[in-house]
Amino acid sequence: MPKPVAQPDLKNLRPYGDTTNDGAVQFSFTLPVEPGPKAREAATQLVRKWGFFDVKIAHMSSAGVGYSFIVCFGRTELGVDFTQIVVPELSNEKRTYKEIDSLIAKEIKRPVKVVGACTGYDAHTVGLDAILNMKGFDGDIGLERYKNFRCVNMGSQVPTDELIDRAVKEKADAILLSKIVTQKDIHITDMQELIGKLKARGLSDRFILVAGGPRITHAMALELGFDAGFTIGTRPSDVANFIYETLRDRAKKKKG
Amino acid sequence: MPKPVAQPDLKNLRPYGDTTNDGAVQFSFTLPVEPGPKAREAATQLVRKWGFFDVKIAHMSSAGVGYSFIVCFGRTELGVDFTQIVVPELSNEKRTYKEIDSLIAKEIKRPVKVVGACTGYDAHTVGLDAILNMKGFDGDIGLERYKNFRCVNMGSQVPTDELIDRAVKEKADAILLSKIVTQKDIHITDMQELIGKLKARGLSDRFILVAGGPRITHAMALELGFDAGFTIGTRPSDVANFIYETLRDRAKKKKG
Amino acid sequence: MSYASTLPLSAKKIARCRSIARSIGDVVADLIHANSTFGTERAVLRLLGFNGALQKDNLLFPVSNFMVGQLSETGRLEDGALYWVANALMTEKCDVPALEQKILRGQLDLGSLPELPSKQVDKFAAKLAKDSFDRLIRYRKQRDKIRQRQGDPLKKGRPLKYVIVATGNIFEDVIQAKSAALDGADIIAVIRSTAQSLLDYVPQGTTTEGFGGTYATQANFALMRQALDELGEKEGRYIRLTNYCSGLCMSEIAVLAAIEGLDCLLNDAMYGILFRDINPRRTLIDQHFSRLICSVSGIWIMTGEDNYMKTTDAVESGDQVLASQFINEAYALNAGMKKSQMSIGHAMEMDPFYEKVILMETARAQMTRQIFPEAPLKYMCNTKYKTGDIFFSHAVDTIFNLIGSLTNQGTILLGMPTEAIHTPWLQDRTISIRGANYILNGSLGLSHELGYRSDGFMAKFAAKVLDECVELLEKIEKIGLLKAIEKRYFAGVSRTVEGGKGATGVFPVDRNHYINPFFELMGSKI
Amino acid sequence: MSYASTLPLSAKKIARCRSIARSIGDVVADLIHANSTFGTERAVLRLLGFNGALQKDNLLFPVSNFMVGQLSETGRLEDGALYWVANALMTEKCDVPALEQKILRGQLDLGSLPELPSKQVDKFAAKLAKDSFDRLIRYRKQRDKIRQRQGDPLKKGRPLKYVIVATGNIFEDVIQAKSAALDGADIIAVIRSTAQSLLDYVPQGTTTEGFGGTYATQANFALMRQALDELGEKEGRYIRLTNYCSGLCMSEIAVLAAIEGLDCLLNDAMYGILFRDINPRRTLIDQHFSRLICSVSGIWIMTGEDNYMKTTDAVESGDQVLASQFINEAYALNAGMKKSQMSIGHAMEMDPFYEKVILMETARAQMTRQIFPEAPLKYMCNTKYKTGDIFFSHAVDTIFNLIGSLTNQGTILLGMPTEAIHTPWLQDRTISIRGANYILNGSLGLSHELGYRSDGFMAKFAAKVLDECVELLEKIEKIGLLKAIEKRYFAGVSRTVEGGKGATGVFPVDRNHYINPFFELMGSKI
Ligand code: B12
Ligand code: B12
Ligand SMILES: Cc1ncc(COP(=O)(O)O)c(C=O)c1O
Ligand SMILES: Cc1ncc(COP(=O)(O)O)c(C=O)c1O
Repeated sequence: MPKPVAQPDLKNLRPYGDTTNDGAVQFSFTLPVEPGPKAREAATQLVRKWGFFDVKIAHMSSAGVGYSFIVCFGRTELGVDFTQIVVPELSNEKRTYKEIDSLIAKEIKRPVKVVGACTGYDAHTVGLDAILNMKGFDGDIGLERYKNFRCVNMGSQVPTDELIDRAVKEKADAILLSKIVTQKDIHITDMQELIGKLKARGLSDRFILVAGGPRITHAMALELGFDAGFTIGTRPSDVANFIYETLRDRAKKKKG
Repeated sequence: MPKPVAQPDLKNLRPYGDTTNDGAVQFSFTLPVEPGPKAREAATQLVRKWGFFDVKIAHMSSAGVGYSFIVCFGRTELGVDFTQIVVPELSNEKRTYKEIDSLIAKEIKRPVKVVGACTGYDAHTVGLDAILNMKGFDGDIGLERYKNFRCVNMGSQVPTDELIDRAVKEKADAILLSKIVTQKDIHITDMQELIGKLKARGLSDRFILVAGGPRITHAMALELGFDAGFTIGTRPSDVANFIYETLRDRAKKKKG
Repeated sequence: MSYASTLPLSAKKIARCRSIARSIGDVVADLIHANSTFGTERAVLRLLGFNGALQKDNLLFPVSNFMVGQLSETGRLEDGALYWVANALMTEKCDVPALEQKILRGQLDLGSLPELPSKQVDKFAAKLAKDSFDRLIRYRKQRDKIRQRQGDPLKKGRPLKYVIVATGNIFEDVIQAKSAALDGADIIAVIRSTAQSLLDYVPQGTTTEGFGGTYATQANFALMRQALDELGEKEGRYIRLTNYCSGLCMSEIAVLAAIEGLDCLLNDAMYGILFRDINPRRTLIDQHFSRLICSVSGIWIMTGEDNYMKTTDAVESGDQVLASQFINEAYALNAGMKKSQMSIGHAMEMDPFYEKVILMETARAQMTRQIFPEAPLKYMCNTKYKTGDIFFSHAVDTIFNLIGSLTNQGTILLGMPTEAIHTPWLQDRTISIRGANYILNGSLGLSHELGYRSDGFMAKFAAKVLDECVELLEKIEKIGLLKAIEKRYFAGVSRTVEGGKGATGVFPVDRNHYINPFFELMGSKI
Repeated sequence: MSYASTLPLSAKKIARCRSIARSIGDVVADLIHANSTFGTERAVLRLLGFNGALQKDNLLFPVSNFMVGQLSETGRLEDGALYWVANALMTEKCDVPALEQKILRGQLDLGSLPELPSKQVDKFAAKLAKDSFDRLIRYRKQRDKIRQRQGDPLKKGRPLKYVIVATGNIFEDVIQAKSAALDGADIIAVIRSTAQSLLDYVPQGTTTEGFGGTYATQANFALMRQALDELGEKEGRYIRLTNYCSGLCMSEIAVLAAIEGLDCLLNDAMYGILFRDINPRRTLIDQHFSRLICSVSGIWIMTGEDNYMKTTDAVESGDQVLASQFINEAYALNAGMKKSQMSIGHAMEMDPFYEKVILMETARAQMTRQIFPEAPLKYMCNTKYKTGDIFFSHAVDTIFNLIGSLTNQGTILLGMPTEAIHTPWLQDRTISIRGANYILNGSLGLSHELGYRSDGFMAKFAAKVLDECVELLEKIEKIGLLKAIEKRYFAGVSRTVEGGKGATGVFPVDRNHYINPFFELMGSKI
């Protein structure tokens, strides 16, 4: 009787193709040389040098002016220890907008104010709008439609100083920053700018700071000094719930 | 006046995305864990461990029962020295079937005999047929239609011994071996079997040995003891020309 | 310009093709009437319950092979294996499991057992067959019930999504199959190990070593069936299972599939002959018995015409494909099969760089749809022209899925981006199924929205295929199917009546003594 | 069931839309008549030949900005920049290059130069304008000749394949553009650096640093044009070049494009207002002058309605898109533009997971085709719903290409598998173009093969969009375009007449003295 299949090796977590722990990976890349046996050999050596074996150059074709487009496959034994990976995760509590609204009414006892913007030259408002606008996202209504949220959506291309001024003026509980363009790490630069300017103005702990965008992770946002980071697929209620929980916990701390 | 773009670094040849020498690579793989922030972090660490930086997990979605499908991008500085790559290449001479036919008539002075087969359990005949059958491949007619080729196509699933017997019987100049299935490196095993059995029967230098198939390279075929290896996109005239040139050169050697 | 919901195809010509195909079938009927094969007799044994095995050469060797061996050595096989089993059960006064044990232990030789009066044996044999038949019917009903309870995606009237698993290891296959089903696959095909079709026995037990596929064994069938049933139960969506019913064990596989609750079987009247070099007579006889079993077990047969386009040019070989479809249909009708069980095969195998290739493929698919309106057509993706460019491959598959949806195919055999490279990885299937989900959902109703121009390129292209098919069938009728195969009428391959593997496993039956009551029980028209 | 080669759309309703759009255009005509802008005046200067620059803040600052600054400071701008240039040339008795030199060196202030008799100046100004205009015509003819000599892919009657390059570095852009063209692209769009549209001047020189795009400068235009001309010459296939003509320098970009031989420009009457928060009056005035220049230079304008579906749901916003298309058409007609130059924009921007999404997208594309039969429609791929799943993305693009082919779009803006991730790498474009080549070649003639059901889902879907568009246009006519924009009629965005960037660059002209003979020379209908 043959043995059933091996278990995934979580201590050395590797990709899976069709045999558990086979370490199977697909690559594609372009080399700045004409296709041919030499380029094929170069591609093979390259992928081997990256630490892969069973390297198969599945495809090589001419791409444009003197380039080779390559699709290949390889395997590796280099994995990571999955049991040692710890990432800060956002609260797993999923609440509906009604629940959040009534929890705010009961526990915070006043409407929550948020100011959102896309700063710098970022003109991508769809993500922020998805969180703030009535209509919301993915069937989940936006913060503007919550009874207990007051929202200011400053839109796109907002200078960081204007965002801070407005948050101060509105006595906002939270600032919502959206960063979509990531070229040359501009999202990080702009996130740092907000943190820096708040600090310079002595407002470091004044607001709950929330960032969002497709290349933002919670861990990275924390590292930069934000209270949370939201990425692809975020629903407005996730954000509402986070703001509610943070306000609640801060209130408790003050008391306790 | 800004400087024009950098030149590809052939001494440390790396992939190209949109900035010369940027080392940009696309990956996809599957991890045997549920998607989520932990899996995302694992994937990032994994690709970093493989030696890449600027790692972007572009996509992670649930695949099947507890797996995560990941698409990601990264960059590397690990390249290969393209100037040092040497691969045996097949003659670059491209001749038409008419040219080859008349060169054979002139220089070899007799029709050339070839015997072809897919050995082992390989039942993929399309590749071999493409080389041998009248119809040929990619608009290039097959060896059967050459005036000065006599072909025996033994088809698929041929035991190696039968192939050798037939080649001996036909007094063949060349044996054409096609290997398409590569699972568990069966193509290599079967290629080695032919070489081994020829040796055992004292026929090592008797035939021009030509192998072909999508995962066969000329270099690899040479290494295994063949005279040539042909891969994807081979046209019958490439093979005909190689056989003609080899016969011509061998004849010269004998004389010289 | 005038348009209609269908391509204009001559009903008269279609009828003509069907009538020729029937007559081609009649000729083969004689062959089947006069002969049986080792495979067919082993299938009879398996129907009776002889599915055990003995250890041999580190592999488990089926008892049915052993029994047929005993009978053939002493010339008893020409009476039919059933006859001698009935005789043995009567002389030994035991039941099937006990008899099997004795044989496995080497305590009993069917070939030399004393012979009881044939009337008595015949009667008992009839009862044995009836019991086995009833068992099959029970399996079928049980399966029907499960299908209904879990929810049959077939009822949605959309193409079913078919994918293959082929790791070589049944336990990995199970992971991959469940994953595929969860991602949205409706039919799982477990691909067999390279050249299993050439084995003259069915391997036994769960297996973990195969080349480009996993051995088809009863235990592997059972393991996979259970996994899919569990998933189907949880998801509320029935998942079909299929395997290959070709080669030297065609009808035995049908028995095992029926027992283990498979829903479909890749089964073709000529595939083994053309692509596996199996003796033509052997194949034609075995296919009939395999189809009887499928027919009564509610198993769809999926025919293999897609293969023809692998060794010929698909643009040119439309007539061969269509002719073979008519022949497969005629043979299935001979086995009493319902048209709704005939998953007639065809494929999208033209070079994607041909001009108008999308028009030609659509015309072909729509034509097939119209000619076989009741069949849950099996439509196969492009494979031959796939290269290692997985992105291009995915684009071709996307168009395939769309044509499948537009022309209402019964089952679409999803293409894999890595078709030209390896048997699918888990993610290849995920990519493929996600793409198909998009197309099937996004193009819902498209077939009711667009009409075909009645004097257009597509109309002419389809009409030409039909015309050529009539001609081809007429030629085949004249010279006979076996001669036609010899003359490379199909797939450009030539096979002779006496050549090929398994020829020695065909034997003439003694029409006075031979019994195989399953023919009648299962409604054979031969 | 009845089918036809077109969707049934009410010709009366289409005509009604056109007539409302014309009246909406007339209102804007008054605005244009009474005002000019810094941008328009700078464009006049550029037409005359003032395209040099001075070093400022480490960037090259255009002389045209400097000149408009001088004139505006002393209130002279309301007579038009041309007037004072003519005056200066006469007083200084020099030609344009010499005058430019003097200004660059700070030796001359247009704002304080003595004033000659206006009759003389007007006459000389008219001659200057005529010369500049003739120069434009010469450029155009030269371009026409090159297009013809190299072979214009437009003549094939198939959608042109449009791809973007956006490395930020013009030298890398050239590599990427040539590669794309070699792979099969017909139109290269060089994407501008983020927010260049907000710059109130056109940067100068070749540039290698941009965010998500490369600065649009005359030198960059020239470099790219030369590269594509060389490639086109070698390949025997003309490659079109396009860039963005939006933002605060709308009409100046048009001049530079005309000079440097660009073939198309992304140019929309409302894009800057809605998506860049540029002052509505500024945009509406500038767009007219930019279109006059495009019109006489044979440059296609490509309108930006695809953008509306990025901030609204595409299924619901069909009426907005269509209304805007009519408005864009009306404004282009005001600029004397031929319909064959109007590359009216739309896009495939529905969520690919919507049921029947392929039907809806096809209906929309076909509807647009029928309503603007002469326009080389610009059809944009799905972008908003793209995710990092590059394979799925490629499947969506494949369907986009097919719909583009089926509905005979003029230009298809090819989707990139990595749309949701980064501006395209070389291989992304290769993958994309290979896919499009397959579809366009494989579906050749498809639009002549299939008919649309006249009472089907698609027919109803398209009819509904048209109905809603009539309603919307009627509402806009009632309240006026500017009010409609304020009320979020387009793209769900609100902008006020006085708000937005560049408002201070709008000024009322002195109708008695103001001269801009280009309006007449270029055939303005305003
Ligand atoms: C729509 C769009 C546009 C529209 C924007 C309209 C608008 N008003 O928003 C227009 C056409 C104007 C545009 C222009 C440009 N774009 Co654009 N655009 C896109 C596109 C197609 C979709 C973005 C989108 O709307 N996604 C849908 C939303 C719902 O998703 P999301 O933004 O990720 O938001 C979710 C989460 O991230 C999160 N979230 C986001 N923000 C926030 C904030 C908070 C507080 C929280 C809690 C959560 C949160 O929640 C949201 C809901 O789940 C993307 C490609 C793509 N498919 O991603 C390119 C893309 C973002 N654009 C790009 C570029 C380069 C540009 C341009 C610079 C191109 C140019 N040179 O002209 C210009 C200039 C824009 C500028 N100055 O910023 C690049 C960015 C490359 C990079 N990685 O840096 C992309 C990736 C396209 C590409 N491949 O080149 N674009
Ligand atoms: C057609 C085909 C079949 C047909 C074969 C029909 C026939 N008579 O040939 C059928 C349907 C029978 C078949 C069956 C199987 N196949 Co198959 N098949 C293919 C397919 C789709 C195309 C191969 C092909 O014809 N290519 C076209 C020819 C022209 O290209 P080529 O072979 O590379 O030949 C060129 C060059 O390589 C070279 N060349 C080749 N041979 C020679 C010889 C010489 C001397 C020279 C000079 C040059 C040369 O020149 C040729 C012209 O340029 C490929 C997938 C793919 N797209 O590649 C799978 C593929 C090869 N098959 C595969 C498998 C696994 C099988 C099966 C084992 C599946 C199963 N379990 O049932 C079976 C069993 C086959 C067996 N016993 O060998 C796998 C192999 C995986 C691997 N890497 O090992 C593939 C890659 C599909 C997949 N992704 O799973 N298959
Ligand atoms: C009908 C049929 N049987 C069997 C097979 C599989 O091949 P094998 O003979 O290796 O089982 C195919 C392959 O497509 C087929 O179509
Ligand atoms: C008409 C038009 N102009 C310009 C742009 C580009 O944006 P930007 O304003 O950054 O130049 C677009 C983008 O799609 C557009 O459609």
